Amino acid sequence: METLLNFWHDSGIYQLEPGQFAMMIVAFGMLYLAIKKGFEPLLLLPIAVGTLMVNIPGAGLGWSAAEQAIRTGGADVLEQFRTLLGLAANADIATMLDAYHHAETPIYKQAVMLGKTLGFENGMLYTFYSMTIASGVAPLLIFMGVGAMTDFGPLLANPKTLLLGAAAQFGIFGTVIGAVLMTHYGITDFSAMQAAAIGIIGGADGPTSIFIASKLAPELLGAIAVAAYSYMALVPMIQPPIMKLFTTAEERKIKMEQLRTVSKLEKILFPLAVLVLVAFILPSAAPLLGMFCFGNLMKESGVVERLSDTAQNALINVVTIFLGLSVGYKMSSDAFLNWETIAIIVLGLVAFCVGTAAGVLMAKAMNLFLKTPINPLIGSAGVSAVPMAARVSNKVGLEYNPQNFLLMHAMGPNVAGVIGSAVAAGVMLSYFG
Amino acid sequence: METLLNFWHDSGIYQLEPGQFAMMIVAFGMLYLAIKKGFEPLLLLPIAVGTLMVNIPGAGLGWSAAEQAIRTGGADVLEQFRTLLGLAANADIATMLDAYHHAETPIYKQAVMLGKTLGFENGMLYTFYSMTIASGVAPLLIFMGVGAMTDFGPLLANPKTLLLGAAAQFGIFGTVIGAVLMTHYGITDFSAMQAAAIGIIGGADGPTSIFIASKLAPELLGAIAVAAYSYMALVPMIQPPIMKLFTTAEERKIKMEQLRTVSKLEKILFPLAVLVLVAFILPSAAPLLGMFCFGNLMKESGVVERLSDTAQNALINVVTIFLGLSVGYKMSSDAFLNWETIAIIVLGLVAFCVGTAAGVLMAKAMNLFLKTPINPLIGSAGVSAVPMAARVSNKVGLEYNPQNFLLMHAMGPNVAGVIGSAVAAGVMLSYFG
Amino acid sequence: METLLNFWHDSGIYQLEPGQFAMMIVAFGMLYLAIKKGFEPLLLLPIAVGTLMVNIPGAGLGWSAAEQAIRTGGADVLEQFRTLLGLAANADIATMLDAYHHAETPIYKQAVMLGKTLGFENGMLYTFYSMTIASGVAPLLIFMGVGAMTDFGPLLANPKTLLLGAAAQFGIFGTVIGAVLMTHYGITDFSAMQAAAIGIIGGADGPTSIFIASKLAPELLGAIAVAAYSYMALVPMIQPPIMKLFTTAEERKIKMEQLRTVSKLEKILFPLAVLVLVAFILPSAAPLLGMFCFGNLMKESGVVERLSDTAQNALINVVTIFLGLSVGYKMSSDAFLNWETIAIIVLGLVAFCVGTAAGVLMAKAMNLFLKTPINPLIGSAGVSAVPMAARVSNKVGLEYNPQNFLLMHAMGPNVAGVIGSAVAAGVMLSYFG
Amino acid sequence: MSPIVADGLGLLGFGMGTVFVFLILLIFATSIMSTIVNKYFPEAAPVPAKKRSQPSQGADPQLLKVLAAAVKEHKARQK
Amino acid sequence: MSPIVADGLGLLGFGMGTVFVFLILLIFATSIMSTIVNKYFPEAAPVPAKKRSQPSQGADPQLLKVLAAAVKEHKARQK
Amino acid sequence: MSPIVADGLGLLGFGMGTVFVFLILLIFATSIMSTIVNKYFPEAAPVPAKKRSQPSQGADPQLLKVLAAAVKEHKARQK
Ligand code: NA
Ligand code: NA
Ligand code: NA
Repeated sequence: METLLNFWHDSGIYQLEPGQFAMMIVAFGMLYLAIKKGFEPLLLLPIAVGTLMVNIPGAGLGWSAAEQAIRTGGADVLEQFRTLLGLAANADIATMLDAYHHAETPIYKQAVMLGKTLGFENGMLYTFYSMTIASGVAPLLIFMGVGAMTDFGPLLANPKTLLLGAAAQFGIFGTVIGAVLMTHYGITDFSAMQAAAIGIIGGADGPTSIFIASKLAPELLGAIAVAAYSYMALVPMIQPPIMKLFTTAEERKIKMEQLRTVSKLEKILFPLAVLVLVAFILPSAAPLLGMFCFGNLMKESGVVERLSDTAQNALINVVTIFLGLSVGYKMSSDAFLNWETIAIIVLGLVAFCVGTAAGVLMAKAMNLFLKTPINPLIGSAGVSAVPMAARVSNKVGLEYNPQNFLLMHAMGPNVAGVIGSAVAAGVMLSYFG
Repeated sequence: METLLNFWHDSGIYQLEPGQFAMMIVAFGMLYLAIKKGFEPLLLLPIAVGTLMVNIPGAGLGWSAAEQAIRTGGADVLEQFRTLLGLAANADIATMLDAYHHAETPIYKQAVMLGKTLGFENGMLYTFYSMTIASGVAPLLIFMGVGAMTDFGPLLANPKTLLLGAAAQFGIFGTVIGAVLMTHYGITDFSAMQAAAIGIIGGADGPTSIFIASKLAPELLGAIAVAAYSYMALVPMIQPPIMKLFTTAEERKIKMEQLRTVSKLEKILFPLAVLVLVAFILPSAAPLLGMFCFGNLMKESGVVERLSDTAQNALINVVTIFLGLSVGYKMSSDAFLNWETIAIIVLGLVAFCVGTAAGVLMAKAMNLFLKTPINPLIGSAGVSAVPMAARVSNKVGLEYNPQNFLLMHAMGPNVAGVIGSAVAAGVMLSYFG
Repeated sequence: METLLNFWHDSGIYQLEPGQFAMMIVAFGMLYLAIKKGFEPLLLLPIAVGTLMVNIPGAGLGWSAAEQAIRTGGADVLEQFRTLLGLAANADIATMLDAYHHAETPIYKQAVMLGKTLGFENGMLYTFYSMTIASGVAPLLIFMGVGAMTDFGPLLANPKTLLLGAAAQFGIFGTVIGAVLMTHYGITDFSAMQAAAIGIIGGADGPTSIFIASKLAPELLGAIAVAAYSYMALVPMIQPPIMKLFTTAEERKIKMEQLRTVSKLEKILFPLAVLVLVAFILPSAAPLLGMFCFGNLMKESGVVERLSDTAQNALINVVTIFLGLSVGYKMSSDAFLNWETIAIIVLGLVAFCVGTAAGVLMAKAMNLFLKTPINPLIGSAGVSAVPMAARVSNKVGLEYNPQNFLLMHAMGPNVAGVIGSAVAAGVMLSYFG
Repeated sequence: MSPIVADGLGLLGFGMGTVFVFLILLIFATSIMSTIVNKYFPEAAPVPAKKRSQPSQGADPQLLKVLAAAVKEHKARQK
Repeated sequence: MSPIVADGLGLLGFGMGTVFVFLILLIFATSIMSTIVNKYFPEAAPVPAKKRSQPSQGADPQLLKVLAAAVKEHKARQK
Repeated sequence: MSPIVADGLGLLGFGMGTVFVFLILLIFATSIMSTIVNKYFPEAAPVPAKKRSQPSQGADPQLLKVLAAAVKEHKARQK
C-alpha cells in the first residue's frame, strides 16, 4: 500500500504545478504555429518540444546535478550544499534552490560540480543547453551555415544598399531605449544588459538573439528566442503596412535597373574584407562575423565544396535540433510566465516596426542625394530575416508596378542587415564586456 | 640491450593476458556473426572492433586518466592516489586499481579528475564511453532517430493492438523474476538492479537496453548489449517454434481485414498524446519516450524535413559508430568472461521466449472478447525488434494461408512494443531512482 | 569623451601588434595557396581562417578562461592567479601570462579551471582546440574516414610493395637526425620530442602529423601542420626530380604486369590482420591504426554501408572544419614567427626528399632479388600523400613509356606508406611515453 | 521471502501494472483523438501538409530522360 | 538622468555610430576592391572556378553524382 | 655523443627497425592469409556480400521516387 502511494507521489499528475500546465499549453500553441501556420518550424518545433519536456513534473530534464542533488539528496548531501551556499543548517529545500539559482558564478559552478562529484547527473536538457548555448558554440555554427548559404552578389553589385542595412538596426537600439524607459518609469525592472538583449530581437536574426541573450541575460533567453523567431515569421504581416505608411505610391513604383554581374573574385574577397574590418574596428564581433565569413568563404572559394555542403546541411541541421531543444530549457514557467515576457513581446514588435520604418526612411533620405533613385520599398529588407523580408519588398513592389521585380535589389540590404545586426551585437558585447 | 628489453616489455605479446586473448576470439566471433551471418551488423561490428581495441595489451584505450596514472605514474603520483583512495602507504598497484574500480562515486570521480590534473589522459574508448553512454546522450539520440523512422499508421488504425505490445513486456519482468530466483538459490549473485538491467534484454530494444544498463548496472553493460543485439538478430529463429506451440493451425489462418487509412493529423497528434501521457503518469520515462516522440513528430509534421532527415541519417549513423565502439569499453575480459555472462545469455533467451509467448497468448485472450478476431501470430511482434518481428509474423502467417498478409497488422503491436519497453524502462528507473 | 577613448582603446587598430599583422599576411598567403593554387584546400583554408581569427587583436578567440581572467580580471582575480602560479604579489600581467603559459601540467590545468570557476570563458578557438586536437579525437576520426576511403586491393595483390612503404619512412627518422644535429650544432634548440614531432612531417600524412605534434610538441603544432599539408600539396613538384635522379631511363620503362583480382574476403581480413599485428607488436599505434582499420573494415565488410558512408562524408567533413580552425589556435605570432618555423620548413622539405629517395632506392634494391622486377618509380609513392604520390609515379612513368600505367601498382606502396607512418608514429609515442 | 525476491515481485507487479495502465490509457486517448479528428477535421488538415511531399503532377519527360540516363550510367558503373 | 537611461542612450549612440561607421567603411572597401578586381583581374579568375557549379548542358556530372548517391542510399535503406 | 643525438639515433634505429619488422610480418601474414583464402574460400565468401548491392532488375517505383526527390533537392541547392 505504501509503495503504491509512493508510486502515486512519483506520478506526473500528483506533482503537476499550474505553471507547468500553463507552459504545456504554450508549447502546444507554438506547435500549432510551427506546424499549421508554418512559423519558422525549424526552430519553433524543437523549442516547443523542449518546452514540453522541461515542464514534465518530476522528470528533472532541466535540472543540473546540483538541483538534482538538492531536490532528491539525503541529509548529508543537503548539509554539504548548505555549507557551500552559506546557508543556515535548517534552511529548507526551497531556500536552498533559491540560493543556488541566484548564487554568484563561482559558487554556482562549484555547486554544479559538487552535485556531479556526489554522483548526481545533469538532466538531458541542461546538458544540451550547456553544450550548445552556454558554450556559445551552437549559434556560431548556425552562423557559419548561414554564411555558407548567403550570396553577397546583389550587395556587391550595389554596395550603397549597405546603408539600408545599417539604418534598420535603429530598431535594435530604439528598442533598448524603450526597455530602458519602461524601467525608468517603473513599468518593468529590466537591467541595462537585459534591455540590450531584448533590443537585439529587432535584428530579426534568431541565432544572434540567442547568442547575445545567453551572454547578457540568460534568464530571458526563452522569451527572447520565441519572440525573435515568431516575429521573423510574421514579417509578411508586420512590414507591409509600415512600408506603405512611409512611402508614396509614386515612390513604390520606382523602377530599378538590373544589377551588374559580380565576378567570383569579388565574392571571394568580400568575406575577407568584412573579417579584416572586424579585426580592426570591432574585435568583439569576431566570433559571430568570423564564423559567418568563414562559411561564406567556404562557399565562394569553390575549392572546399564538401565542407561547404556539410556546413549548410548535416552540421546546421544537427545543431538546429539541439539548439531548439536547449532553448526549451529556459522555458520553465517561472522564467516565462511573468510580465517581463509580455513586455518583451511588445518591445519585440516595436523593434520590428521601428527597424522597418528606419530602413524605408533611410532609402528616402538617400534618394535626396542619388542620381538614380532607389525604390524605398527595399529599405525594409534591411532588418534581415533573410529572405523573407526581401520577398516582402518584392511583393509590395509588384502590387504597384507589375513589371518591377525588386527581389534581387532587396537581397542587398537584406544580407547587409545580417552584418548590421552582428555588428550591433558586437557593440553590446564590447559595451558590457 | 637494455632498451631492446624495454621495447620487448612494451610489446603486446609480452603483456598479453589469457583473458585478453580470449576476448579477441570473442570479438572475431562477433565479427563473423555480423559480417557473414548479418546479425545486426550496424552495432555488432563496431562493438567487436571496440572489443578488440580495449583488449590490446598495454594500449590503455579503455583506461581513465586515473587508471593510466596508477599504472604508469611515478612514486609521487601513486602517493596521491593512495591518500585519495584511503590506502596504506605500501599498497601495491593491483590493490590500488581494485580500490579505484570499486570506489564510491565521489571518490571515483575525484580520482579521474586527479589523474587529469596530473597530466594523464583518458584513453580513447573511455572518452567515447563517457561522452556517449555514461552521459546517456547516445541511446537518446538513437531513440530520436528511430522515432523519425517509425510509422504509427498501422497502430493508429487498430489501437487495441497496443495491448499486444503491453503483454510482450512480460518477457522483461518474467526475466527479472528469473534472475532474482537464480540469486535466491545461490546460482548467481545478481543485485536487484542487475536483475532489472538483465530483464530489459527481453524488451528486444538495443538502445533501451544500453540506456538502462548504463544507469542500473554499468558493469554488465557489455554482456547485456551483446545479448540484446544478438537475440534481436535471432528473432526469425527464436520466435516461430513458440508461435506455433501456442496457436492452432486454425488460428494461424485467421484473415485480418485491411486497415483503414490514417489521416496526417492523427499521426501528428499521436506522439504528442504519448508525450502528455508520459508527463502525467511516468515522468521517469520522459527522456527515452520524449526523444522518441520528438523524432516522430519531426517526421510526421512534414514541416522540418531537413531535421527529420538528419535525425534518420547523418546523426544516427555518427552516434551508432560511437555507441558501438563505446560498448567495447565494457568488454574487458574480467567484465565479460565469467558465469554472469552465461547467465545473462540464458536469461536473455528466456526473456525473448516468454515475451513472444505472452504476446501470442494475449492475442488469444483478446479474441475471447472481440467480434472480429485477430490473428494471434501478430502477438509475437509485440516484443518490438522492429521490423524483424513483424516480418516473422507475416512469414509464419503466409505458411498457413498464402493469401493472408499480416505485415501491416503486425506493425501495430511491433511499434507498440517499442513504447511498451520504454515504459518498462521508465518503471525501473522510477523504482530504483 | 572618455568613453569614446575607451572605445578607441578597445578597437583592433589600437591594439594591433606587428606580429599579429604579420600573421594576417601569412593567413592571406595560405588562402592564396589554398584557393588559387589548390594546395590541400580542405585543410589550409580552415587553418588560414583560424589564423586570421586567432590574431584579431583583443578578441581573445584563442585565450583560455585563465588567460581571459589574467588579461581582463580585477585585482582580486589577479591575486588568486598569482597565488596559484607561485608569483610575488607585485607580479605584472606579462609575468603572470608567461608563468601561466610555461606552468607544469597540473598548475596549468588548475589555472584554466580557476578561470572558469571565476566566471571567465574559454575563447572559441581554444574550445575547439581542446575538444578536437588536445583530446586527440579529431585526427583519429579523420583516420577512420580515410580508412573507409582506402582500397587495399592493389596492396593485397602485391604485398611485397609494403617494403616500399617501410623504406620511405626513412624520411621521418632521417629528419629527426637532421633536427637533432641542428640542435647539437647550436643552430636551433629543439628537444628530442620536438625533433620527433618535426620528423613526422616526412610521413606525408596530415592527421598523423597533427596527432603526434599534439602529444609531443603542441607548441610547434601550427608550423608542423602547415608544413605537412603544404608539402603534401607540393608532392608533384618535389618528387619527380628526385625520382629521376636515382633511376636510369631503362628502369623507368620497366613494365609491370596487371595485378590479380583480390577477393572480398581478403579485403575484409586485411584490416583485421593489421589490427592484430598492432595489438601484438606495437600497442602504442593502436589508436591511429585501430581507427584506420575500423574505417576500412566498415567499408569492406559491405554490411554497414550507412556507417561507412557517414564516416567518409558527413563525419569527416565536420571534423575537418573544426580541425582546421583549431590548428589556427596554434598560429599565434609568437608561436609561428621565429627561426624554429624556418627550420621546420627546411627540415620538412628534406624529409620529403629523403623519403622519396629511400622509396626509390628500396625498389632498386628489391630488384636485385626479384625475378619479375618492379618499376622503381612506384617506390616514391611509399611516402603516402594518397593518392597524389601514386599519380606522380604514374605520370613520370608515362613520360618514359606511354603504354605503362603505374597508377594501380603505385597505390600499393602508397597505402603501405600510410600504415608505415602510423607505425612510425606509434614508435615515437612508445619511445617518449 | 528474501528481499531480492520481494524486489523482483514488486518490479513485476508495478512494471506490468504500469505498462498495461499506460497502454490502455493510450488506447483510449488514441481512439478519442481519432474519433474527433475524423469527425471534425476529416482530411482537411492533412491536405496542405501532404502537398509538400506529393510528386508534382505531370511527368516531366526531360526529367525522366535524365533520370533514366542517370540510372543507366549508375548501373553501368556498378558493374 | 537615471544611470539606466544613460546606459540606453550610450548604447544608442555608440551602437548606431559603430554600425554606420562599420558599414560605410565596408562600402568604401567593397567599392575599391570591386574597382581593382574589375580593372586588373577582369573575369580571369572566376572562369575556372565557375565551371564547377555551372549547370552544363546535357548530362550534369554533379547531378549524376547526386543521383548515384541517392540510389546507393535508397538501396541501403531498403535492406 | 650528446644525449639528444643519442635520442635521435635511438629513434632512428628503433623506428626503422620496428617499421620494417612490422611491415615484413604484415607481408607474411597477408601472403599466408591470401593463400588460405584463395585455396579454401575461392570467391565463395564474397558472392553473398556482393548480392546486396546488385541493381535489381526492372524499374523500381520507389527508386524513381527517391531519384525525383534527389533531383528536386539538387535543383533547390543549385539556386
Ligand atoms: Na538584422
Ligand atoms: Na519491446
Ligand atoms: Na607515410
